[in-house]
Amino acid sequence: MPIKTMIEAIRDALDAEMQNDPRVFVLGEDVGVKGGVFLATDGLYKKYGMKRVLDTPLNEIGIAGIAIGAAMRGLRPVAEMQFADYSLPAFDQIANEAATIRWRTAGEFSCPLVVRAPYGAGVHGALWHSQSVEALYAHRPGLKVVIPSTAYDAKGLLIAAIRDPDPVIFFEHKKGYRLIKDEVPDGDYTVPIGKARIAREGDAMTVVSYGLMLHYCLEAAQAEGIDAEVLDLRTISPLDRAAIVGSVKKTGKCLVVTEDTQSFSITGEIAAIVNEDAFEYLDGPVSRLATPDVPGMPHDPGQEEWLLPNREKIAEAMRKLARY
Amino acid sequence: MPIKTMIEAIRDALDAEMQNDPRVFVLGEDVGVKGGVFLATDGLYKKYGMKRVLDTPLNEIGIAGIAIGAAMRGLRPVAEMQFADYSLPAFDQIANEAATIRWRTAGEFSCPLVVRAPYGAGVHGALWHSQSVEALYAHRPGLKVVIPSTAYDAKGLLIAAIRDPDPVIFFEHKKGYRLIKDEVPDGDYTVPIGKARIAREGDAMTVVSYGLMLHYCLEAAQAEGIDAEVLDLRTISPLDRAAIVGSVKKTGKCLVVTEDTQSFSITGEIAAIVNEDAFEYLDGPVSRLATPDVPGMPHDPGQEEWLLPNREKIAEAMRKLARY
Amino acid sequence: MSAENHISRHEALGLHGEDVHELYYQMVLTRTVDDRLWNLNRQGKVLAFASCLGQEAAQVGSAYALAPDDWLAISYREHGVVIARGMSVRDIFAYAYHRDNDPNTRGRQIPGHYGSQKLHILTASSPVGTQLAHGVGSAWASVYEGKREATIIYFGDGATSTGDFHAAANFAAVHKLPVVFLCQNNEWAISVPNTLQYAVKHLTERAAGYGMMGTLVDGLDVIEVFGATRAALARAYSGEGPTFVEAKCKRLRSHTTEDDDRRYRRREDVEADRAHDPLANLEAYMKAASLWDEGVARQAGEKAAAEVEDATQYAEASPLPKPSETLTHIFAEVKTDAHQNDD
Amino acid sequence: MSAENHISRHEALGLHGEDVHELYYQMVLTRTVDDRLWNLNRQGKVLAFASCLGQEAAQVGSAYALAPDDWLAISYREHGVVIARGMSVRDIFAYAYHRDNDPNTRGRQIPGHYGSQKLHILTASSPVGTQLAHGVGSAWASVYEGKREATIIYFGDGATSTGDFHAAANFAAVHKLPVVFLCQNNEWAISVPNTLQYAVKHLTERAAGYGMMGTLVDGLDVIEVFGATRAALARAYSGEGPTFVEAKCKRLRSHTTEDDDRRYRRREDVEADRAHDPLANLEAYMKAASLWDEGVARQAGEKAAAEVEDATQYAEASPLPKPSETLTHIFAEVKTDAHQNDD
Ligand SMILES: Cc1ncc(C[n+]2csc(CCOP(=O)(O)OP(=O)(O)O)c2C)c(N)n1
Ligand SMILES: Cc1ncc(C[n+]2csc(CCOP(=O)(O)OP(=O)(O)O)c2C)c(N)n1
Ligand SMILES: [Mg+2]
Ligand SMILES: [Mg+2]
Repeated sequence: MPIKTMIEAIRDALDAEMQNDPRVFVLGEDVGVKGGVFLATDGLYKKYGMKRVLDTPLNEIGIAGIAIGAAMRGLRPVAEMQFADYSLPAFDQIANEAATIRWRTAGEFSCPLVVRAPYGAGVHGALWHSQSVEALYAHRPGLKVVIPSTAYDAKGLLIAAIRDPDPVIFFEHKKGYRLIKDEVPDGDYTVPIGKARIAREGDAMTVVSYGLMLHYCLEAAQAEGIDAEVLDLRTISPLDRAAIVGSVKKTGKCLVVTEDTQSFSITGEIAAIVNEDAFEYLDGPVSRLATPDVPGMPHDPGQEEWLLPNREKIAEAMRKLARY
Repeated sequence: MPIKTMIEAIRDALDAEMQNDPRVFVLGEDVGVKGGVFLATDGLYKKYGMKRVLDTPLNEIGIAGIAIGAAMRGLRPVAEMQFADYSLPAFDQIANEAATIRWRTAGEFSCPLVVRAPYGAGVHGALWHSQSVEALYAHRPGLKVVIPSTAYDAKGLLIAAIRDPDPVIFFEHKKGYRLIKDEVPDGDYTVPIGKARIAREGDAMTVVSYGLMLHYCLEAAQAEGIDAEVLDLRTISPLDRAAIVGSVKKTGKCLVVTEDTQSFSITGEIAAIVNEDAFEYLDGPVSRLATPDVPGMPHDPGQEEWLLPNREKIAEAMRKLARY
Repeated sequence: MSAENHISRHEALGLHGEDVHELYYQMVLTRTVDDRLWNLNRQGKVLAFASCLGQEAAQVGSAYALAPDDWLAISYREHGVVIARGMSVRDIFAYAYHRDNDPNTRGRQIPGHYGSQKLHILTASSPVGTQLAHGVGSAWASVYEGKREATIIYFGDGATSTGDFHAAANFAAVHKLPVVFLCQNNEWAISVPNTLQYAVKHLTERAAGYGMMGTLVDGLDVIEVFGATRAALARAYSGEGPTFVEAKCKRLRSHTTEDDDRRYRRREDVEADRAHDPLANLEAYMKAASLWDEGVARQAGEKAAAEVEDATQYAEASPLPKPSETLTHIFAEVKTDAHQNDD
Repeated sequence: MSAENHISRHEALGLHGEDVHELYYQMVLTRTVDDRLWNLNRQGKVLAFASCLGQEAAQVGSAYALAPDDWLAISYREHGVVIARGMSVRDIFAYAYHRDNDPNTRGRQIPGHYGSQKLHILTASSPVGTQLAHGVGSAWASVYEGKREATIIYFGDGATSTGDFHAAANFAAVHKLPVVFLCQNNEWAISVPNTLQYAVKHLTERAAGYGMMGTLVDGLDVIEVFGATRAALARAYSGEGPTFVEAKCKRLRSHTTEDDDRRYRRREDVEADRAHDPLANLEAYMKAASLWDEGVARQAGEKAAAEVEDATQYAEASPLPKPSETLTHIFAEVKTDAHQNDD
């Protein structure tokens, strides 16, 4: 099977679904001739033309809102937000509108929309090219939130997201675009939304993570020789509660790792779930590692590195929990 | 001391600070001649005139963004979002701008802004007149998020918020506006932001809540005769970690009650904090009661009542945790 | 030229006497529905409601111009629009009574936020302005699929201030989409008057800034609204792009049942506004055009009253939704392709 | 009339020869700074950077018209503006090198997002368009406090599509605020050309829709930009309200160092655009107005080069921020009144 980078896998997925389904079209800033600022849509404009690969004016309200209208009419828009950070102007359209359309009409209308956006830090992009915003979207029922950590999953989950009859918010780690490479089959396949993946089996503790951090968790477990079970969430919402609880029941310990700022991040939800469903199995507190609560990621690489979770900090957190 | 409703206390606070500080002005939709849709600003237009009680065009981006600009210039804007649900169009300005101004300039600029908004359900207002959105704002470092549960606190916290040199998001329960009444001193006083309050002392468990739900928790504890310590958060972010942890260390059990939809709500953060700092003291899982994950509050009163936490459900959750 | 003076305005637009009678009936029905819902609110039976009193001509006249395939994006005040579009009064009342047999929302939304696949009405919502972007997306979908359909977007003067309006107008103009922006300027965004909302004389002045056609009409004149909408639709179908139609009208009641306009509107102004009644206007027109017939008018009133009475009883007899039903339709309940292919 | 032909355009605006020389110097300095920062990026020393090459006249000419008390709201591309405003080249470079002695942001923002209380420059940010609302809020603050100050807001063609622009323009017009909307139309929003951004010929056409004055200027002509800005400021000071100034210019480099415009811009077009050089323009003007002096020009170049060289060395020798410093200034560190009064 060919080895592909995550960005290639994403491009593959878009191409496959545009081929499969004439209702699928891509819209966003610079997605057309340029092929997107990370080249996720590279080549699609040439292949499918402007109608299906549409450069929009600079207004995220419009990108989301127009996509929502088209989705209600049966098309399958894939809207790109140039950075996850810049999806916030569209938050009202996504959270108040897209999320509620099926429910508020008791099924008469639906909103089969995908919103894609690069997220994550480590590229010195500072406050508005580094954010993790999954917690915001995950908190709104009616939205599905997906974050792949492998190229294989990126392709399969994105195809699943496009075929999903409900709105899916799809975040891709920008530093992972070219860093993450693995085997990606040609042709189309799907990876189910809502299912976590055991990325590494183990008995000493459960480490829950996703996206780029997942890799750091795996590396830390490897390097430390800790028998950690590493769970790749893949879907942030709805969470795969059974997978989390099942693993923690087995290991008795749980560490959650996110690149997002800590407070009110998704780490808390996992702590709550584990308390609710696996409390008696716990041999230690549900623990977490995240970016400290700063209002933005600093541009200075020294400061950025100092703030972000990395292999060493994860290893340290694992050791601490193992000792408990 | 005079007994006042929460809405009167809020009006008092605005009036007091407009009197004390000429830099304070109020802006929003319908805050002027009409006095706000809940009459929070009733009488202020007459007293202070249009410059200080400003009816804006219908654009929350502008309400927030213009207030931010004025705040950077040293004024003390108090922006009203007509409903918390309608603050979402302004989310970018509040979360990406207001929250970051002090940090991104290393203190050169600040943003002494207050955003007030009615939140909460129980008034048959359906999807967009019922939301609890505190988790969204609490997740953004750089913002303070405050929710009073008494008229006394409403006044003291709002005055503190206006005097605070940083952005404060201030949510007021719309059903509590007239339902909640207690002793409110004349003149100005402050209640510190960042400090929880023990609303009821007890030893059997800690119940953490805020806003209207706090009252239901108190009533449930009373009715059930459960020796619960009821903690009123008052400030959602930054959380009063010491107060939460201190109480749970004493009682050994913790129930978190919110009116927000459950997943990724602030209940998770409290579960995580308790795990981190009081795990060894726990005699049962951190538990929670919230609104089920629905995309919106239904208009039908029967459905609405069925969904929302209430005294009976809280009492049941308390009994369950007590039995543990 | 002088011969034209003898042709009535409706004839000049190709409308027959029956059309005018139908317009009249729809406006009467709209008002009857509106009055009843308002009263039912005062009786505590309808929990909240935004009246369209004074806006019947703008709503019925524009909707009457639509083809069956055209799509509509609406706000919370468009009772006349959905009536003209053919929504049954029973459905409207079942909705207002949050009953389980309402096809629009089944107890979920507050009254008036209609949505219907059959009638090509995109589901409405409360956040002001959002439907503008949806409507443009709908027009995009029509063009995308090569269909000869227009989308008409209903919104108020207040909505023109939103970011959604700006995004929608600009995008529609750039792509010359088949959109009719139908602004009912009722002079108020709740209590905020036009003077605090915008600094131009007419909102149509904004159209040119987007490269769009702007048409100002008397929103109290159903024939004029019909004509302007039909012209805008013709432009839309023929690829000439969007049109901004501003229908000036009056809001003859408070913003909603929850509002009390005595706080911000002088009684003498409200009284003066009452004189601007689109229904009285049409009556006068019909008289001048020799289309008035007391019998027809009486029948219209009686028929509307009977429909509304029937619908009220229907709604009252209809079941409320089961509480637990509210947990349904969060996501599609069928397994998706994605899920079928895996695991 | 014919006598006027003998007055140079700068004289007609009351500018002296020294002013023109100063404008020339500021433009040369801007370009020298810009070139160096671009090169330093290519050397890996400056991590990201948005060049203002081609926009020097629009930036320097407009900023030169400001009074010291006026306020500025800017985007990420306004190097010429802050130079004209008096920011030291050392500060600019300390910023670009994310050093701890940079007064703008101390390592936190990516280069070019200036902010200075002293220079009355509101802190810039990356989200496009947000500063438009801030600038209007600033103008509101000036009026609120009865100060005779204007606020100038710098933004690009792309920013005119945002909801923030719409909110800002409308509010400023409704309240006749002292605002100059200075749009540098460099024809691109990254790779999206004007034709896909808006459907009017000139963005100034949008101004009328808000009830605002619109002025189109040649953004390559520093004298014309200066004149138009000064006229707009005069309107602002005298309570006549906001002005939208569209300065047409060229973006002579890729969007930022992170962009490669070869993906979307034909080389021959880029070459053709190069001929539209505001600095060459000014040189020609100076020659025609007998203000050109090889010595002065050489000195300007040398002085700019020396300043930039000094600043580069200064920045390289300056300390990086301590990592843990990044946890400071999240909230005010002093106790607030509120906290002092309690507990
Ligand atoms: C985004 C948003 N902000 C505020 C509100 C509260 N609100 C409901 S209707 C309304 C005024 C709308 O005025 P207009 O667009 O003129 O429509 P009208 O009600 O006059 O038909 C406001 C402010 C809302 N629904 N949505
Ligand atoms: C809200 C938002 N969306 C997207 C971006 C990504 N982005 C950065 S600059 C830019 C184009 C801006 O174009 P214009 O306003 O013309 O300014 P210019 O860069 O040409 O000076 C885009 C899309 C952003 N910074 N902010
Ligand atoms: Mg209106
Ligand atoms: Mg540009």
